[in-house]
Amino acid sequence: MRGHVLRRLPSALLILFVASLVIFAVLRLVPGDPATSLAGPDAGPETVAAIRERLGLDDSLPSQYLHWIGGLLTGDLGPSYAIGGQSADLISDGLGATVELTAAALLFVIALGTAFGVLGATARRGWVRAAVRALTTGALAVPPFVTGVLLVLLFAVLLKVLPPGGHVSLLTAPDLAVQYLLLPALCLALPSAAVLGRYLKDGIERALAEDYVRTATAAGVHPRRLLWRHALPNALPPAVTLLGMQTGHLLGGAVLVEAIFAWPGLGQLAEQALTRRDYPVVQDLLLLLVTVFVVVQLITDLVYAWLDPRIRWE
Amino acid sequence: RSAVSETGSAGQEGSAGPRRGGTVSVAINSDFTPSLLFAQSSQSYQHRLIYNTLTRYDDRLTPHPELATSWDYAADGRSITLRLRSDVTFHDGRPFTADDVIFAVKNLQNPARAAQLRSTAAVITGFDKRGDHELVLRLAHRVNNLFDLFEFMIITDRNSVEEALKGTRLNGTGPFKLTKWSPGSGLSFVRNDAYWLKDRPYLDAVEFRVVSQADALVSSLRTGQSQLSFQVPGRNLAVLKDHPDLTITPYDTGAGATYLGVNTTIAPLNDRTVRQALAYAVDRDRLLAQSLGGYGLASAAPWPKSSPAFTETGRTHYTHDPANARQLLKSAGHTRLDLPLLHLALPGDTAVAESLQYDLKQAGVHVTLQPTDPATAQKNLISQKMPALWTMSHGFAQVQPSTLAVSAYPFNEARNTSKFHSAEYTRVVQQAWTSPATGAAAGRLRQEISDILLDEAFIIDLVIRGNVQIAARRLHGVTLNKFSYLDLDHAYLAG
Amino acid sequence: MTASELLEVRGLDVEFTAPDGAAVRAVRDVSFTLRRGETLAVVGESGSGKSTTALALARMLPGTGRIRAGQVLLDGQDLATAGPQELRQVRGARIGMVFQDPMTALNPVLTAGAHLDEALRAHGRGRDKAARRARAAELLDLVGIPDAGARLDDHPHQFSGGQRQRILIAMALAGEPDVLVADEPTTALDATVQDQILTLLGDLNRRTGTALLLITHDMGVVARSCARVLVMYGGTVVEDGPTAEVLTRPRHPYTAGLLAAVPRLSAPSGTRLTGIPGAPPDLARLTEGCAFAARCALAEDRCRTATPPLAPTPAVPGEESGTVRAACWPAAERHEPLPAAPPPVPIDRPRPGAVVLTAEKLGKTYRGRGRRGRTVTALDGVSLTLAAGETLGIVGESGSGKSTLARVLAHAHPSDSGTLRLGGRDVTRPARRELHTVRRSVQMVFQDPYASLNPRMTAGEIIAEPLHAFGIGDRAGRARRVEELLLLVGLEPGAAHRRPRSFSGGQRQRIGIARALAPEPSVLVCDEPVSALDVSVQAQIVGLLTDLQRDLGLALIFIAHDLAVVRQVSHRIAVMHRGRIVETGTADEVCENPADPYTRALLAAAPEPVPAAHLPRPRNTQVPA
Amino acid sequence: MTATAPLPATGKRPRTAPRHPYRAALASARGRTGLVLVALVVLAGLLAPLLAGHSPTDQSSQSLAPLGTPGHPLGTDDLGRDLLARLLYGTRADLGIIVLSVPLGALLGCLFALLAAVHPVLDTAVQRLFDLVLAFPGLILALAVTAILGPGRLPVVLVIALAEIPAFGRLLRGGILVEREREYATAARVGGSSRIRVLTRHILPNAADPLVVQIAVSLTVAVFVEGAMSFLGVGVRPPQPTLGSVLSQSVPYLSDAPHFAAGPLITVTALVLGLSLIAEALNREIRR
Ligand SMILES: Nc1ncnc2c1ncn2[C@@H]1O[C@H](COP(=O)(O)OP(=O)(O)OP(=O)(O)O)[C@@H](O)[C@H]1O
Ligand SMILES: Nc1ncnc2c1ncn2[C@@H]1O[C@H](COP(=O)(O)OP(=O)(O)OP(=O)(O)O)[C@@H](O)[C@H]1O
Ligand SMILES: [Mg+2]
Ligand SMILES: [Mg+2]
Repeated sequence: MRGHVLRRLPSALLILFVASLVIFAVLRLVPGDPATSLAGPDAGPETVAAIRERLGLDDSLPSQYLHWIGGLLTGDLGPSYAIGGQSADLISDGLGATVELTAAALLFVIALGTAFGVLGATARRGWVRAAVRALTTGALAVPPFVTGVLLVLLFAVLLKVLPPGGHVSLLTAPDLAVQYLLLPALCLALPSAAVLGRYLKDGIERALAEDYVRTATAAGVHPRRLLWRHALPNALPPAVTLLGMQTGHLLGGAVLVEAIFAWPGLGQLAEQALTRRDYPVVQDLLLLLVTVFVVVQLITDLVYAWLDPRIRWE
Repeated sequence: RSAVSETGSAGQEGSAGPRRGGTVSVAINSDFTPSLLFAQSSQSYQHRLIYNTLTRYDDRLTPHPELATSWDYAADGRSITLRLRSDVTFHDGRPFTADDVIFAVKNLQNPARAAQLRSTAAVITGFDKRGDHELVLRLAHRVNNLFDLFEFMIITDRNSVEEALKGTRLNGTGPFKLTKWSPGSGLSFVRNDAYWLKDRPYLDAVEFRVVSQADALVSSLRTGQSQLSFQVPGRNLAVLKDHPDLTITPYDTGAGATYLGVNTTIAPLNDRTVRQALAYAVDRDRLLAQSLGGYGLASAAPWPKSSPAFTETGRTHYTHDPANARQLLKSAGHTRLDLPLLHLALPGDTAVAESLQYDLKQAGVHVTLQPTDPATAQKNLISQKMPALWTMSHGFAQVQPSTLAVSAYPFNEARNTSKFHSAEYTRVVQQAWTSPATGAAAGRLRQEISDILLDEAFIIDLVIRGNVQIAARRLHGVTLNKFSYLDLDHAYLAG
Repeated sequence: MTASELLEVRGLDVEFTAPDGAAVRAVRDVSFTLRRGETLAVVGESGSGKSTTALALARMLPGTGRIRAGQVLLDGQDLATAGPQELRQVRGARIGMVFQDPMTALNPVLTAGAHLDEALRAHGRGRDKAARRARAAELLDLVGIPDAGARLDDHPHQFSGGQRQRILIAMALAGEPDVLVADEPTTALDATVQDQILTLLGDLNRRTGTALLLITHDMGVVARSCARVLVMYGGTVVEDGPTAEVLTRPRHPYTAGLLAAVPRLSAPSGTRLTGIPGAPPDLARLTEGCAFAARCALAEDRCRTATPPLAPTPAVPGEESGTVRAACWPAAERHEPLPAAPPPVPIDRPRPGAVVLTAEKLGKTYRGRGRRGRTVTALDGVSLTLAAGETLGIVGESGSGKSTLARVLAHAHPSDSGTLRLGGRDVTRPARRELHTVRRSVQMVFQDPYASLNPRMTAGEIIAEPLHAFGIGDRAGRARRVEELLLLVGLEPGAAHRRPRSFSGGQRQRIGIARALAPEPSVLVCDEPVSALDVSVQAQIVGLLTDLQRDLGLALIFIAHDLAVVRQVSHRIAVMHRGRIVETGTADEVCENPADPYTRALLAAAPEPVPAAHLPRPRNTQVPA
Repeated sequence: MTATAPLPATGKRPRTAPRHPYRAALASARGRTGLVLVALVVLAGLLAPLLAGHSPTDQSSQSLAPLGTPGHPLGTDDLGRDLLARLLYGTRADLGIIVLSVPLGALLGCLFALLAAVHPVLDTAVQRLFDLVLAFPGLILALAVTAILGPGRLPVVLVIALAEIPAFGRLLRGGILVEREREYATAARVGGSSRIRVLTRHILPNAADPLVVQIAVSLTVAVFVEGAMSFLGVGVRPPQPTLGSVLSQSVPYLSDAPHFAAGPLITVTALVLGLSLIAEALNREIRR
């Protein structure tokens, strides 16, 4: 396993390097710059010039890039241009909230996705299958910005059982935090859960048609065990790969959901930093997301190998 | 514990009188930006909680004492003597003195601070300290918007200004101390027990909660999670109107105005007649009703009702008249124009742009919308790279009318986005800014500015928007100053 | 019904619904009984309904299958109408099943131990986990897996095919069933492993008295393992009786045909097998009458109009009457045995010519995945020669490197070492150009007729592919050539427009042969062209290859693991073992006087289909009354 | 030697030549229902100019008219535009986007996958490229692309296509790797076919099956992305309606005027349901 991780390391580093170049280049291609954003709508050229000077935007692009990377390598993510504070602090603040949200959403994805998949594939009653289909279709068809508003209307405004938005850290007050977490996590999770459910349903149906299920049936194994012990473990490995990709989507999709639920996470930070052209924050943040994705891919591979004994790391 | 009852507005209105205690949660749609501390940004609500200003305008723009107790203008208008409160300390305990005022002015003169009133601050060329609490400011020339500056200029601790600009330490003399700024989620304040105004403030604490999404903002108010907000877009206000626990209070001071900007260097918009045609083509009332939820004042001139420059004839100088617009276009030799229109790619701005597009089309002006993200739009705006038409908002009409033309970039006589220049406009603006005239004479000068603005139509004002305050019914005593600094000195939660 | 009758099937009818809605009557009116401790074989060619019958016993029909009529009585309890709960109690506990393909019948993510554990807990055998684990180890040991306790935690892919088959048997035994139904348990395995499995089943039957229902299409297996045999054709039972009787004196013409098509190890090289002409009936459009009538040489008019019942046949000399039943009108009246299968006909074939292909010290090693992957030496210094018009047979157990050799010879893979000469030219590592010309003269027929045809192309396109590649003819010319080739391999020209899916295994193999013949090669490498086929089709294909060689002067390499077939078609035989050729010689010599111990082992393991003088070693003393 | 009857012995589907699996899938009940749903949506889009009584951009002072208002069967939006017209033209715009973007993404993904099949080094490069594209958060990418290119259909199409490249590419690459090891591919090589021909004529058609299913899935995703981009203000240039933009405009009125959102929601649901039914039917048929 260590060998596997080590073998993947060079290409992972390569991705990060290329990603850093792309991020840097794309940001400079986007019109508008931090100085004009900071100057405000009524500023004159001398104000803009003064700010550019202060931020070091007059330097050549390669030197700006090297400055950024150099800072990263020495652990200094640099100051935020437009938002205020240090980029590292902003990101670590948002990271906590985003990790909570993504992790909770992931739990929802797994729980709902498994339920959708299992029920969709095996439910005897037609109406259960119809309901599952309706739910998965709805989850894919209704975009999160509508789902989110509807969830808030229902649970916060009408029923008054959950807060409409905001964030309390799980570390400070877990009981409250969970209530704040529920709606955004659900909203974020629904589309991915539907995708996972479809995938699992397919996998389970396929597995149930396999010869080894017939073998187990012939041995008199109970249908419930056929599903959980024989079919599901075979449907899981590919679903794990999907889940790995969906984690990327969850991180990315957080932009919308965090806005709707006033969730102070990385998505909001990214949007804010991008609209203000806060170069250091956007750069650090995107590179972090790429890193997370690369790591998640690696974990996915390891989990896949763990779930599927035919694959070995050596 | 329930996260709902935790923040819910539990009590009904009981005793009517002021009461100590309680926490007010304010929903804001964008976070505090420390680097914009000295510029007018879209979010300055916390300024007056942490800091004080020298004076404070009332509704008729008469200044009242804050940190300055009294003032005397020299007869030639070239200097002013300020007497300052002597019982004021900063949150860290350091006493407030004249040096802090000197620093505040000099600070605003620094271009890097991007202060809109820098031109006014720059007029102050000399400082004579007479003891710790009296100060004479010498002016390069007479200006008539000095109190705009005093309303705008927050008095910060001169020793920690760099930290303040990073958001790490905000040390002021105001009624609340900032305890924590969590970027992206909000600000927390606690009562300043040593506030110079005795027995104030009533509230124990104030929370600012960042809720960027309009719908989320609405939900936060509806559920009682927040008790106060000024940033619910007009379109979203409808659902709050009948809410039993909330009151909606529009301010008619006009914190901003939606306008249609015209680039006067692009043919045929260099022709005044064409610009006037555009001003007739737009249906301001419909815009107000449909895109802005009915909160605001349809007006062809930039002035809100509270402005000394406001006149009803100015407001209705242009009204919706497509026939007239077509007629004017025809007289200028056009039957159909195709022009781009830039707008911010935000839901509210897009609705305004769509509305304008339709109106203009009725007059034969076919515009292509260019939704643009705010940063790019800003860059185009201040580097004078706007396309033929654009729509945005401007501020500064709520204070002295002359401030508009010297501080609000769209109207700046020397350099504006419309690239409009006229010797006449420059003369009138400079005269209005520096003239000693008062009363009717001043009124005439203001009228001249209005006339030029209306006649030249390089900025076509559409709707004057005021702040709309949505507050919990039991929250009393909330006010805003002219620059939308939230003043909670006398605010209290009843019952 | 006597007390010893354990399982009685009466008038079983099974139907599938084809995707176009038509009813496929896969099993029709099947009746038989199985007593405690009895061994019964079910034989018949592919598609005759053997598996379907077996699956119907435990009500495990796949897809659209359903029992339309009939009873399956297990100790008097009718399983055809039992509820799911009852069925679950029967499955595994009373009827154990072993399925055909050991590669797919085990769950890849569960360990061997987990498989057995599942089977044990399904019927509450073993009180707790530890007890079940101990029992699982015992079972593995019972089926002859060495070091059973340690191997419980291995996953299926870590076992060989034969071992997997044993695990399946162990699973079936876990519930201590009264009946063991084994559906072609050895078809995928080579002779030596097959021998081990059959011995195991026989021992079990003897020791535990478990009744055995063994499905196969291999007559040798029947002769070796079962006391009674049931012959199926077109979904019905056509003959039923003691193995010794049926195999030596078949009553039904189909049985006789089947037996005639079985190659005998004793038959000398250069003889021809007789297949049954025609193809099996379409089960979706059966008409009245005997299903075999269309292919039967002895058919009479009534055979085509009325379905013959399965009735006792008159005794033939030397036998008690009524022990054999057959569903055949003429057989019911005939007292003399059917004419014996004609003795193998020697065919005249030209003498081999000059040497065309020489291989010297070929070596090939497969490297496993990753750095520390296992390496397999598949070819270890193999040398051989092949002359024009000659057939070189290559035999050896599974995994001995036969396919690898074929692939290297046909340039499907390069060899690692050694040299390869074609007509004197060194073609070991040809350049791209040269490779192209080499391929024109060396072609290959692949082992698996299902996998080696592109499912998306029509037969015509597949056969035309080499013509296209070698630029032979224009469009019309190619079409004509495809037609010729189809006729040459015994297919209708109309077949050109159908996709592989709509052909039978034998027909697919013919398409593969037509493809290989298209560029008019001088050498044809045939990798187990008949292993996947049943005997009657096998006879057809072998006959075809022999004819082609005679007519075209081809040099043939014929790979198989069945020595009997190889002997029949080859001039010379090479025996492979672990990547080496351990013995070569003329076909008859190798089979009659094997020099190498491995060759002898191979010969010994091959089951002889018909116990001419000596009847199959009877494992079971109970003979049907 | 024996004569061979044309009848197959394998017992699969003996009589008629097998129908192409895609056709069989579309003929199944599931496939047909899906087809009808998708066809309805497509027709609505295609016939928008005939079915809509109004221009989708004409405004009036009659804002937020309810369902069943004379002249406006689906009511009007906040700017007094006819919702039926906006729905129909919005559907049309979405269809225009997805039929461009998904095939574009599929094509590029497949090209990359083919490239990967050429050499192991290229394979690694292409794989890392896919990882890179996947690693960027989609909506951030959308914001950046639109900021660079300016608003309009092009960035929407590009963003969707970009997001689809790895989906198709990975799928096809996996398929090629599997199919390449199949016996028929070796057989084709031994039969003398060139590498290119083996890849394009033999391997591709067999590796393409999952792609067909993926197309149906991707079309759904494309509608989803369009909606999200509209919501972020980086979608198609207003006032041109799209399903996503109508929906995002309706959000402030969800509690007061729910009919505003109903039209697009129902349309998208029908499309998603239809496509997933088709995908399911194809899946089943291909698996047979
Ligand atoms: N799932 C199914 N759907 C439709 N028809 C089927 C199905 N399974 C089997 N059949 C049909 O039933 C008939 C008998 O098939 P069965 O598998 O019992 O044959 P078999 O004798 O076991 O052949 P083999 O030796 O090839 O295993 C075949 O003609 C086949 O077409
Ligand atoms: N592509 C491959 N990669 C790794 N090992 C392989 C590969 N192909 C074959 N082998 C191994 O090489 C050995 C010889 O295999 P080969 O297929 O030549 O045997 P065979 O005699 O044809 O067997 P069978 O009778 O089962 O067809 C086996 O141990 C097999 O596992
Ligand atoms: Mg079978
Ligand atoms: Mg082989």
